[in-house]
Amino acid sequence: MVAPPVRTGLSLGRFGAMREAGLIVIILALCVAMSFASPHFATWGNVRAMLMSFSIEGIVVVGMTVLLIVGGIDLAVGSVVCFAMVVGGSMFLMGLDPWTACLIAIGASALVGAGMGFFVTVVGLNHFITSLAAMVIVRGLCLVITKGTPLSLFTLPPEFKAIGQGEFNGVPYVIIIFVVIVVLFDFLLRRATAFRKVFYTGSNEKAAEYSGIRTRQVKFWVTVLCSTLAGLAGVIYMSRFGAATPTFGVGMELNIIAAAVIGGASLTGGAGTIFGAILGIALLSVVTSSLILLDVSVYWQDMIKGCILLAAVSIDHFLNRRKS
Amino acid sequence: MVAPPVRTGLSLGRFGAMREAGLIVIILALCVAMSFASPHFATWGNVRAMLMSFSIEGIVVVGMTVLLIVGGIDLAVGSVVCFAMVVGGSMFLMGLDPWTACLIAIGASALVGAGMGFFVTVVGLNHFITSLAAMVIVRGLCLVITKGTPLSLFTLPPEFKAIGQGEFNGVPYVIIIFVVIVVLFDFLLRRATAFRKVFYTGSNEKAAEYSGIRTRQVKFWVTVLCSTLAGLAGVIYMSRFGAATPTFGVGMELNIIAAAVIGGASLTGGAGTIFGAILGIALLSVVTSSLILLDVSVYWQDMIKGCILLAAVSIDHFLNRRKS
Amino acid sequence: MSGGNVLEIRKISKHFGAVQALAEVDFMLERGEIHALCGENGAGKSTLMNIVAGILAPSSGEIRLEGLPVHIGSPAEAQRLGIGLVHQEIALCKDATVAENILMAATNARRAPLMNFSELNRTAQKVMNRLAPIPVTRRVGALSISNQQLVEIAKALTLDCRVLIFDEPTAALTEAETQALFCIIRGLKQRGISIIYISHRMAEIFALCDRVTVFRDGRYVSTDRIAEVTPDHVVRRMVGREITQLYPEKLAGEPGAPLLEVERLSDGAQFSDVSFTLRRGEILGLGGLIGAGRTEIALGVCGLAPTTQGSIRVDGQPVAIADYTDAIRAGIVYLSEDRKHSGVFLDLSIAANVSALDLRKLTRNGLVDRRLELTQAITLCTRLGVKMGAIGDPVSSLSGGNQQKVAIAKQLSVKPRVIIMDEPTRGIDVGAKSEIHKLLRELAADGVGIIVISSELPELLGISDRVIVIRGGRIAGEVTGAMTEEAVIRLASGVGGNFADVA
Amino acid sequence: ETANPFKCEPGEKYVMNVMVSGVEYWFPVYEMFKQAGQQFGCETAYTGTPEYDVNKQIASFDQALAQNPAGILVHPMNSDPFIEPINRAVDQGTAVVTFAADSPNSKRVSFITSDNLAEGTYAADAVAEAMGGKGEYAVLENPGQDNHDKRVAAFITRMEAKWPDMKLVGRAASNQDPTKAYQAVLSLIQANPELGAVFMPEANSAIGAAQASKENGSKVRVMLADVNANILDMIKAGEIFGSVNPNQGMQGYMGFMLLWLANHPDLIDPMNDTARSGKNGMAVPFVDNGFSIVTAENADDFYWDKYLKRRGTKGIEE
Ligand SMILES: Nc1ncnc2c1ncn2[C@@H]1O[C@H](COP(=O)(O)OP(=O)(O)OP(=O)(O)O)[C@@H](O)[C@H]1O
Ligand SMILES: Nc1ncnc2c1ncn2[C@@H]1O[C@H](COP(=O)(O)OP(=O)(O)OP(=O)(O)O)[C@@H](O)[C@H]1O
Ligand SMILES: [Mg+2]
Ligand SMILES: [Mg+2]
Repeated sequence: MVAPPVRTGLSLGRFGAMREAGLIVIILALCVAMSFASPHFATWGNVRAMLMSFSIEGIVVVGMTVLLIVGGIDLAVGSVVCFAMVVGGSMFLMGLDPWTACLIAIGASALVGAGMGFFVTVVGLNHFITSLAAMVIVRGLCLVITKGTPLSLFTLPPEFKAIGQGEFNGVPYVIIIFVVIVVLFDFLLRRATAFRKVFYTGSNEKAAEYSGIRTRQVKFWVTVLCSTLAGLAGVIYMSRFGAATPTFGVGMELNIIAAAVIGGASLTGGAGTIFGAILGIALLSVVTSSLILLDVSVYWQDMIKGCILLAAVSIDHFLNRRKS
Repeated sequence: MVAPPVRTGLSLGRFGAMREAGLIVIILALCVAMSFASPHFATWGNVRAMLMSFSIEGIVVVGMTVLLIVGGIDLAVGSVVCFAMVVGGSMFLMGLDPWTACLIAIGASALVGAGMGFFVTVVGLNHFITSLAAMVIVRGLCLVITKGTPLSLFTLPPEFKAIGQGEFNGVPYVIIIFVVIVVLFDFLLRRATAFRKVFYTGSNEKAAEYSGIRTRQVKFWVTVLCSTLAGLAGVIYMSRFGAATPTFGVGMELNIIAAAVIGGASLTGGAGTIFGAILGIALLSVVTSSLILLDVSVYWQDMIKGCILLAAVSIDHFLNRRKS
Repeated sequence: MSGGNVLEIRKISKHFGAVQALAEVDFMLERGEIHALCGENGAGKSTLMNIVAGILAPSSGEIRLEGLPVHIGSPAEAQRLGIGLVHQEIALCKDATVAENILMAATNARRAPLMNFSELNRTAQKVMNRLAPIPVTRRVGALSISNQQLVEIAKALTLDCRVLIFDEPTAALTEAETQALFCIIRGLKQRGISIIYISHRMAEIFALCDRVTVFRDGRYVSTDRIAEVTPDHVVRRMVGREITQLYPEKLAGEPGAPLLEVERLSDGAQFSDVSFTLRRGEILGLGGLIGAGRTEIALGVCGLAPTTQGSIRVDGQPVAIADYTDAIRAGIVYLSEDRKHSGVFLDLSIAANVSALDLRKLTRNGLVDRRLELTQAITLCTRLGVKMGAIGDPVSSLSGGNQQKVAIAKQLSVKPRVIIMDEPTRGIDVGAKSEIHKLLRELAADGVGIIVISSELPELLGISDRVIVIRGGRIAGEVTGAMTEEAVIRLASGVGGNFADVA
Repeated sequence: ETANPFKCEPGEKYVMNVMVSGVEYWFPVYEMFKQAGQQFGCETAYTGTPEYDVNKQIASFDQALAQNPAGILVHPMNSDPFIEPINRAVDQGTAVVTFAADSPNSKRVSFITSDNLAEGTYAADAVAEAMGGKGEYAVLENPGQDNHDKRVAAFITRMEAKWPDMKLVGRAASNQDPTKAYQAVLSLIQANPELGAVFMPEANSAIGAAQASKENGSKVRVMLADVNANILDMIKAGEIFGSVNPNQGMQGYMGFMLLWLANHPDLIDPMNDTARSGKNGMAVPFVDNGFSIVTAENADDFYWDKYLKRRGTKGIEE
């Protein structure tokens, strides 16, 4: 009598799966169209290029999605990515070995998240304004640390650079790390008790409190998680580019949030999946690559990109509405 | 028995007044401190510079606040401001008289708003993703129209340039227009029947609908209003700068939204005042100006600015919490 | 033939996906009558009313108003046609004042470009006072749930209606407000307005209504004159079987040892100096008028609201309760009276709702054991008779009463030592209600201490072993033994012996 | 004997004003601006807004102006928006010189820059020569920023005019973002496996472009304008082909001179109509500060930190 739950016991269960189905169809349709339009599209080189281009951002998307589910938002991710690069880079230049430097950088990013978490949960500000202030402050810190000049990390040892630039059997480490994180968090978000509390808190904070969930703690730790993942992305970028630029990641936050929202995360909390969010960033990336591949005029690229985005989201919305 | 409405019958009545009181105190405190710290602060030249720096943006803030109250958000305002400049400018260069050109530009901006309104109310997308797509599309349109080069509108007639550059008894017209719009919309938002519906829709869309309010229409027109005001700001910028740059207003949206949120607008709708939002943008402006005036190292400016912002918002929050 | 009918509903069907909420139901409303609509939770009552009020579109069927077929596409159209609805779920603008909420429809219809707040407040206060003297300049968000319910009713009274629908208006009201409401409804009837009245309280229906229609499982069952049927009769039609005993047997012997001892508890505002003892195995009732502070006391005991003074002992041991998690650890759980805002997670699945209170029990190696979760949810939901599509469906797809059952299931999932239930059977049908009562009694027999806060006096007296009455945030007295409604009302309203035990 | 006329009055102050004031391009400019000021015994100050926002830059310009400096060396983010502020400054007696970007329709007294067209042209020649005059190339752009657009346009024009066998196969907007540049170059390489060079008019994109090139066998020559420590390291390591770098020091030094001269027109007595027309006889309309070509050989001379250490100053902080 009772239908078996699909994939998860969460309300999003079957519906969630459908959401993603819509996006998958759209992305596949785009890819097929592109394969006909450009002979270069369906090559391993190009697929690899597209994967590479969004895999580090994808790590940030994971954190943002969890934060959106709890009802928060983080405008500071771009700054934190940069902060991690800059802190890691300058630690390394001060003589630390790169691994320790990176750990410190990720730790510093987590601290930024803890600071935001403090203002949100203890002082009681909202995530938007807190993270906006953090965005400005952290970007300022990057300027202070670098004195405005990019740090050249040319001397990073090759075994460290390998993380961002190397491959394992032809598959870049970056992609491996990305896939591991996505699979891990997708699993945890669907199954782990701790992450279940994230859904409860985001869906109805008051009801969560009335269920004995310490919602402030949940929000705090999710805020920290988001910044920590941004920090991780930052050190991977550092390894990839062998540099730390104080202006890196400006404007990244909107792209990240857009990806999560396209993938079904709700800005009011309580809904969202990692898998969907990753499809969201993949969509954005495929569109960008396609326009370049088709050699569309730079003046028209933005416009067409925006239109495709709007069309994709509308179609996705339409497909989901029909099914539900 | 029934308490007389304070200032207004606004639900937020007295509480609203208090919110703003907190901000006013903070801004005044900053100003007094600055007058002691720098002899240049309390000069008409500096005050004029500060007022000028936020008065045109202030017009955009008005529209954004109304949109936030209805529960929406518009990430495209920066692009629309630029769009109005570019459309007005190219119409003028095509031979139209500048007034007609501006009317067309404002009309075009309103059309952008109508387009977004369509996707929100008819297709059913949310404001965030719709306006994000619009931001990209409209920016793209600006590039397409200008082919990437700024339009030089040096030949604009002086009586038109006077709007943006002229003065009336020593007070720039820009400031006069700004004050008129702010006062008008503040009044309307508190007293006009049509704008009360905006509050109701934003506070609880279902409840408003059950009362016979056509909430979709309300949301549609508020979206149009926000874009129209952005368009108006755009043509004033055009008159002020005598130019139309395709990259103008990039990143403006966050500043605008931040101002409204500092001023008490809620991202979930149902709360906000024009007066508060204007205080918000004034605060941001005073902080920026002060740092420049105090000759604070550029490396430190962003950081200090962010910290002051965070402190101000926290104090404001604290004052309001104690009073309420 | 249909001359006397204001509203005729013919063969209306409605399905949500696979769920058939209504199957070709008919319903006739005569001019100037008060027509009761009865049925179990999930029978389709609210769905039909939402269709009539333009909120939902029917899948098929026809609606006639004054004999003419009408299409009701939106609430605005319904209002133009003179159909008003008091919603089962409170839908108010929390950020606006009471006055603005009451007159929202009028504001919407106004031609004048500017608001006239003083007139608005005056008019609204007049309407409000007919029900209860709630100051109309207050923000709705600052009102308790029961006061919000009154505002919701007042709102409907301002509409210029031919047909006025009340969907469980009294679920959160006490006797006094209920009586005030009945006066108003009878007055409306005198003015020729036709009324549909939905309630699970048989006493109300038989006191107020002229005719009664029963739905079962989305189907029309019968329509009768009230004078020609008995409550048992109606219940049998609704449930399809006999409900022999409305309330379970009370505690036979003496209650056990003290379980929860509350001493001189105050919160500095809503209540003060509250002391009482709950014993093992007993069901303690908390009575009082709206706004007496019963909810606040419960919140204070559970650590959901701060207290300034007092101590709490469980099993004789003092416990420090700083937040609700501490309370749960100490074995105390609380069922909120405000289902929508603090009771359920509307967007999450039924299963996830049921397991929210104690995830630890379902956790294996840090992961939620979904088989266990489903078994638990299905067991409890079946026991409480939740009518649902699938256990994975969101709670928002349930009828009001079924949502309440899910909220109760959540409380029962943890095997607590003390259960505090605030308006537990709000909106729950007769059959399920007696099932819940039975369950509570069984829990009590197992040694659990239970506190029930209820505004429905018969229920309070029927289920409790003794009743403490709260007035103005203080304990006004205790009613034990052969408890009468009169005794409780006297204490609650402060008429007669103050602070005296009424035996 | 006459007193040395090349001296400032007490309180004579010269200000430099820029947008995105935290980035290093401006620092060498201000370093020499400051040096010239010190040699003349003038006060100097570095002002601007950390944001990339014309409105904010104008606000900072206005604020600087409110303090009545003797002159402002400004990099106007967009040309025409600065007409009114510059004119207001000139009318109040503050001389204005633009650098690196101009506001030609304003009353600014001089404009000093490296020639963006020459930079683009040189870059094109260097790339084409290295490729033997034959092959495919692409450009990354930042549409809307005037000096960047000029460099790109000049680069392409030169290729078309002088190197007919060089084929433009792709244009993409990277908007000074390393990640966008990275993605763009990866895609360009996929679409055009024979891609031999990519040009971009600024340094930020180069980090991403060079990485993309490196991951694909370093066959793509990365050519850019401007330098920073990271770019220099990559040039030295051969990961970046080269860069054209404006002579920032001359921009600052000559910028100061132009301002100072404009403030002291009484020092000269030219044979023209300046006395009658009331024009400023000291006005020099245009100065080209030239540019350098940075390659592996000379890269060491362009490190800002080494330069600062060598000079022993505190950079923009004084
Ligand atoms: N949005 C929805 N999606 C899916 N199913 C729904 C939805 N709304 C109602 N239903 C289903 O329709 C049926 C009828 O619900 P309805 O709310 O009309 O019941 P009701 O008679 O008012 O019950 P109650 O006494 O509990 O209020 C229920 O089985 C419910 O699960
Ligand atoms: N959120 C709130 N903000 C301000 N006052 C409140 C709030 N909630 C309740 N009150 C007030 O607190 C008092 C007690 O309210 P409440 O209705 O909860 O008591 P109660 O005895 O539980 O009544 P009920 O029978 O409705 O459950 C009332 O005066 C009410 O208006
Ligand atoms: Mg119902
Ligand atoms: Mg209560």
